[in-house]
Amino acid sequence: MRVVAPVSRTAFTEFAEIVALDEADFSQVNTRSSIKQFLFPATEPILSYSLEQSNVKLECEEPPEPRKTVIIGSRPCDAASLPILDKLFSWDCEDRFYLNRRSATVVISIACTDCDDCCFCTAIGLGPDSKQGSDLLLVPGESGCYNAEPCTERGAELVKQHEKLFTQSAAPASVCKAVLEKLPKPLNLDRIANWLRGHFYDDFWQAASLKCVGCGCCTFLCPTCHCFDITDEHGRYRDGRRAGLRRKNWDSCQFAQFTLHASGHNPRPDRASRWRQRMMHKFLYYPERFGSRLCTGCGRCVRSCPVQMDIRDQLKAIESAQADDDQHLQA
Amino acid sequence: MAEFEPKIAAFVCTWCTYAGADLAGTSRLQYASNVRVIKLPCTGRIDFHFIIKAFERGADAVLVSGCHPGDCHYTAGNYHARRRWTVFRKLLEFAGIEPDRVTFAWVSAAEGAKWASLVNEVTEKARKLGPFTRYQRLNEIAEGEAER
Amino acid sequence: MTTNIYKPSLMTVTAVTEESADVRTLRLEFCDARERDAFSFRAGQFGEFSFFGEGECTLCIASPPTRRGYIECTVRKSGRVTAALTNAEPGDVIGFRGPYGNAFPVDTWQARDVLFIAGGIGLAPVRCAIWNVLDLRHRYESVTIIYGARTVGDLIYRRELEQWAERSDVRLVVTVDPGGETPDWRGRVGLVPSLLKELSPAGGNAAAVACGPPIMIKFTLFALHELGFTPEQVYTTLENRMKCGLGKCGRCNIGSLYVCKDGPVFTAAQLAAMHDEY
Amino acid sequence: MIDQLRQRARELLTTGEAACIIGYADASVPGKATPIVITRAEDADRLVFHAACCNNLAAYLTRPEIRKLGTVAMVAKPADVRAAFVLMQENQVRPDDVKFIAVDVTPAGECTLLAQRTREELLDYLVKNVPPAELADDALKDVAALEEQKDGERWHYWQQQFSRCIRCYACRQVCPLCYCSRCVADKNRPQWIETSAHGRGNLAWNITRAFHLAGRCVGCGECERACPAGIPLMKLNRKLAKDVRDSFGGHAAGYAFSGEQLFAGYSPSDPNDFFE
Repeated sequence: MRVVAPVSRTAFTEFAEIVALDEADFSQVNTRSSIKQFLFPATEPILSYSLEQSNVKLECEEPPEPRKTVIIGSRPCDAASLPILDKLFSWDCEDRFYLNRRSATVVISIACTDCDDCCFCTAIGLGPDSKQGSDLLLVPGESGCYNAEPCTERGAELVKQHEKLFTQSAAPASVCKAVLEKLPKPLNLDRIANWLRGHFYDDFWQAASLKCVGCGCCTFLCPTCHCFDITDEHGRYRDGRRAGLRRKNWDSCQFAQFTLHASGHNPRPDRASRWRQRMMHKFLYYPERFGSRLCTGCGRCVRSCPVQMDIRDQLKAIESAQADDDQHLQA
Repeated sequence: MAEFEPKIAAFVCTWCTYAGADLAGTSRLQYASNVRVIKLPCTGRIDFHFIIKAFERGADAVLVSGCHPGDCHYTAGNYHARRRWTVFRKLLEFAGIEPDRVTFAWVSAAEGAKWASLVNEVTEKARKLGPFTRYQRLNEIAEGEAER
Repeated sequence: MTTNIYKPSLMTVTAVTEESADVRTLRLEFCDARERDAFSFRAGQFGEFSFFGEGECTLCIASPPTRRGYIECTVRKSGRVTAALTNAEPGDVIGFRGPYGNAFPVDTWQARDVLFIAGGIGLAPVRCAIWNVLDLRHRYESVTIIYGARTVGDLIYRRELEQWAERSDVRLVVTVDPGGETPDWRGRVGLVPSLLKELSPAGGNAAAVACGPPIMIKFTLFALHELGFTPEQVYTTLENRMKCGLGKCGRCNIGSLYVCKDGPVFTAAQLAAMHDEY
Repeated sequence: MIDQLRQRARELLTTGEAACIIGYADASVPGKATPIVITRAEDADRLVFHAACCNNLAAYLTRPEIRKLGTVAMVAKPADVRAAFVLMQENQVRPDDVKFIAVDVTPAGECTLLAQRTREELLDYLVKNVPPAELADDALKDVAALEEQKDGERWHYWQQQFSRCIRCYACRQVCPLCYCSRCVADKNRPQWIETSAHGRGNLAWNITRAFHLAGRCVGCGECERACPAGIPLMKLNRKLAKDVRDSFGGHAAGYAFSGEQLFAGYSPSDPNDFFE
């Protein structure tokens, strides 16, 4: 079993495996990258093969036995991404690479008592103590204790197994109140979806994406972005046979080659169409298809964007554009 | 235990060094058999990716060789290459690759004997360094052997 | 039973047909007899074909489901995987995942006229449907095939074009773009949409399949509309870039539709409702 | 200073000397700045310049979306001017297509608008007043410290750094000199650089990125700042800048807007001592 927690071993805080609890740093607002890496790693083998001319052998054909994992100290916005990803990886046919890890992972989140300039969970309908995706939510109490709220059967089971670590307490005063005041107001996400539905062709996208440099920072750090590539990598010879791996790697809709056809034709040939895809996928397509938005308001795309693109500003602009349209309609 | 036999990739230009190696062969010079020769039109064509790829494919050392300065079949290919390698070899060293893993040499078509002794020397250097375990470790992880 | 949805079946290349300078058709048979027997598909479906060490590429199954025991794919050399596939030789073993996606509703075309229109390598998915219909010829009314390519050298399935030309129950018209003809070319010269208008097949009780380069499709759809075909009567297949074929990898979408799951076959009516991202 | 800058921007737009201004605006996140492209004189008031204006705006000069707009005037710090010069030297940008609104920060930390406008004036300014930041003694200290370590320690150090790379290519995308329309990392025939974010692929990528900038990097530090994994990319860039300086007559990139790029040329007297 491995335990994963936020650690501050370098200049910034990241999730990493720990062996002792004092390695963990629960004091930070959030980690640089999200917990998705433990369920959907940046690169993973999905098949290995070896060949000698036309003699092909498939090896390691099955998803690996996942390591039992406890993620402790994830923020509610990270935990909330998991039920969203579950839908994609289990609809129609099951991606057991993700799902096996998912069922071997226990998520213990810690509610937020602080936020930074980039957090916006409340704008997206979540909050500093949301329970989505957590098995157990720890809400910091006043005396340095945590109030544990089991959110799933697995969480309840966990509490039962470790009864002696817990004591009964009265419902604590919400410590998240202070942070709530600093977080933004909820956006009207239906209104945003309505605008998106009607504005596929709109000058907005060109203006909104003009400063985008087209890196994959926002998508790779996003806890809900899940697009991937499948690629073969030849390795060295093993016992006279050429060995290699087929891998599943993170990919980004912001890369020009993401949709490039073999013919050279690209249905999304410019920054504007690629940025539009990101916004549409998050706030229109995925909700239409799977019933949830591809955003938890963790703020990583804002925090880490090399050119300070701010998805919140764009959502606000879209929301008010639709509000104007609605008003116009009523009048 | 048998002595470690390093695998060495040699990227050579066809006009000088390859001809020199040929001469070594026709002159029946004996030298280490650890080198796999990859012939290129010119040293100017030997991209630094070749060196990295050689390590990725399991080479313990790399030898890069072509015409002496001033003797390039294409006038200046080797001069261009030399300028790049001046910097590239230091970058590799900075990244933690022992400088003796990559050897640069000028070997003309007439220098069969130099080729033979160069190969022996490079092989000896590589043998002394031992297997390139640092890179092999990367290879094992990338090829999934760490999990297997 | 594997739980790895990305695991391909191994297939042996049993024949390679050179279609044109850079296009080959591979005939493939499952290495595993049980897989062969369990396999079935419908016309219009596609698969992920892989050459180990080079990767996977998305191709339609070009042979008809009415012919069992093998499948065929037609591939044009254009990238890393397709280059490897076009260089494959009989005896080589490649990977195949599929069948994926929806299909041409060939059953609903029974007792109707069927019109096939294809351009260039777009004949590959259409060929699957053509043979499907021809192998069950009695179920359908008239069968018309209009096929065009840029040059004579770009025409694929030439032997089959000859077979179709000889059949009395098929009307076949083959054309090449102006300038693409050779001195001994005896077919037509002209663009597919204009030829279509000239032939003016009746739209009343017909189904039409049109596949080819985007520009040809665009004008063919206009022409069909003028001839009285309703958008619901016209089918095409889209080929957005895909990796998984399973609705996971997230790159083939047009709006909230996944071409790999909701397509690749779409009616012109569906196409008209889509954004221009294909 | 900011009034002068905005005035200059307005002038350029109203006279038609420039079709757009690439500059900085205050970002939505307090204390941060963001690149902005303006095409109307009345928007000039949105331009700012302060210590948080870090992006190298020369990165936009080669973007198709920006080129379409016409002649560009860019708010340019010394590093941005140097990058634009390298772009001119490499024939990626036509000198006449770029106007400079040059700015600098005095040693006391004061932002100033430079009087120099033409590339000749700016070159003169750079040569006289702006030594290459990437070659400053202070900046080279950590390079030297790493050089002094054993190769095994350096290997370990870089492996730890590169292991965090997620291949988002932010380093490449923000770099004004990574302008290839199709990067070698995106090519697969052959696949020189594995796309997977494992140690082997990451080493190949990071070595390639650094080496492709050898003799060209202007030391703006954007790659390192953009890296979401916190990899000290500038340490590689500085090392290369230093080696290039020492091996090739004190060369520093971006102090010329014409002539031959370092690795496009050669000299018979280049170092030869490492050849057997």
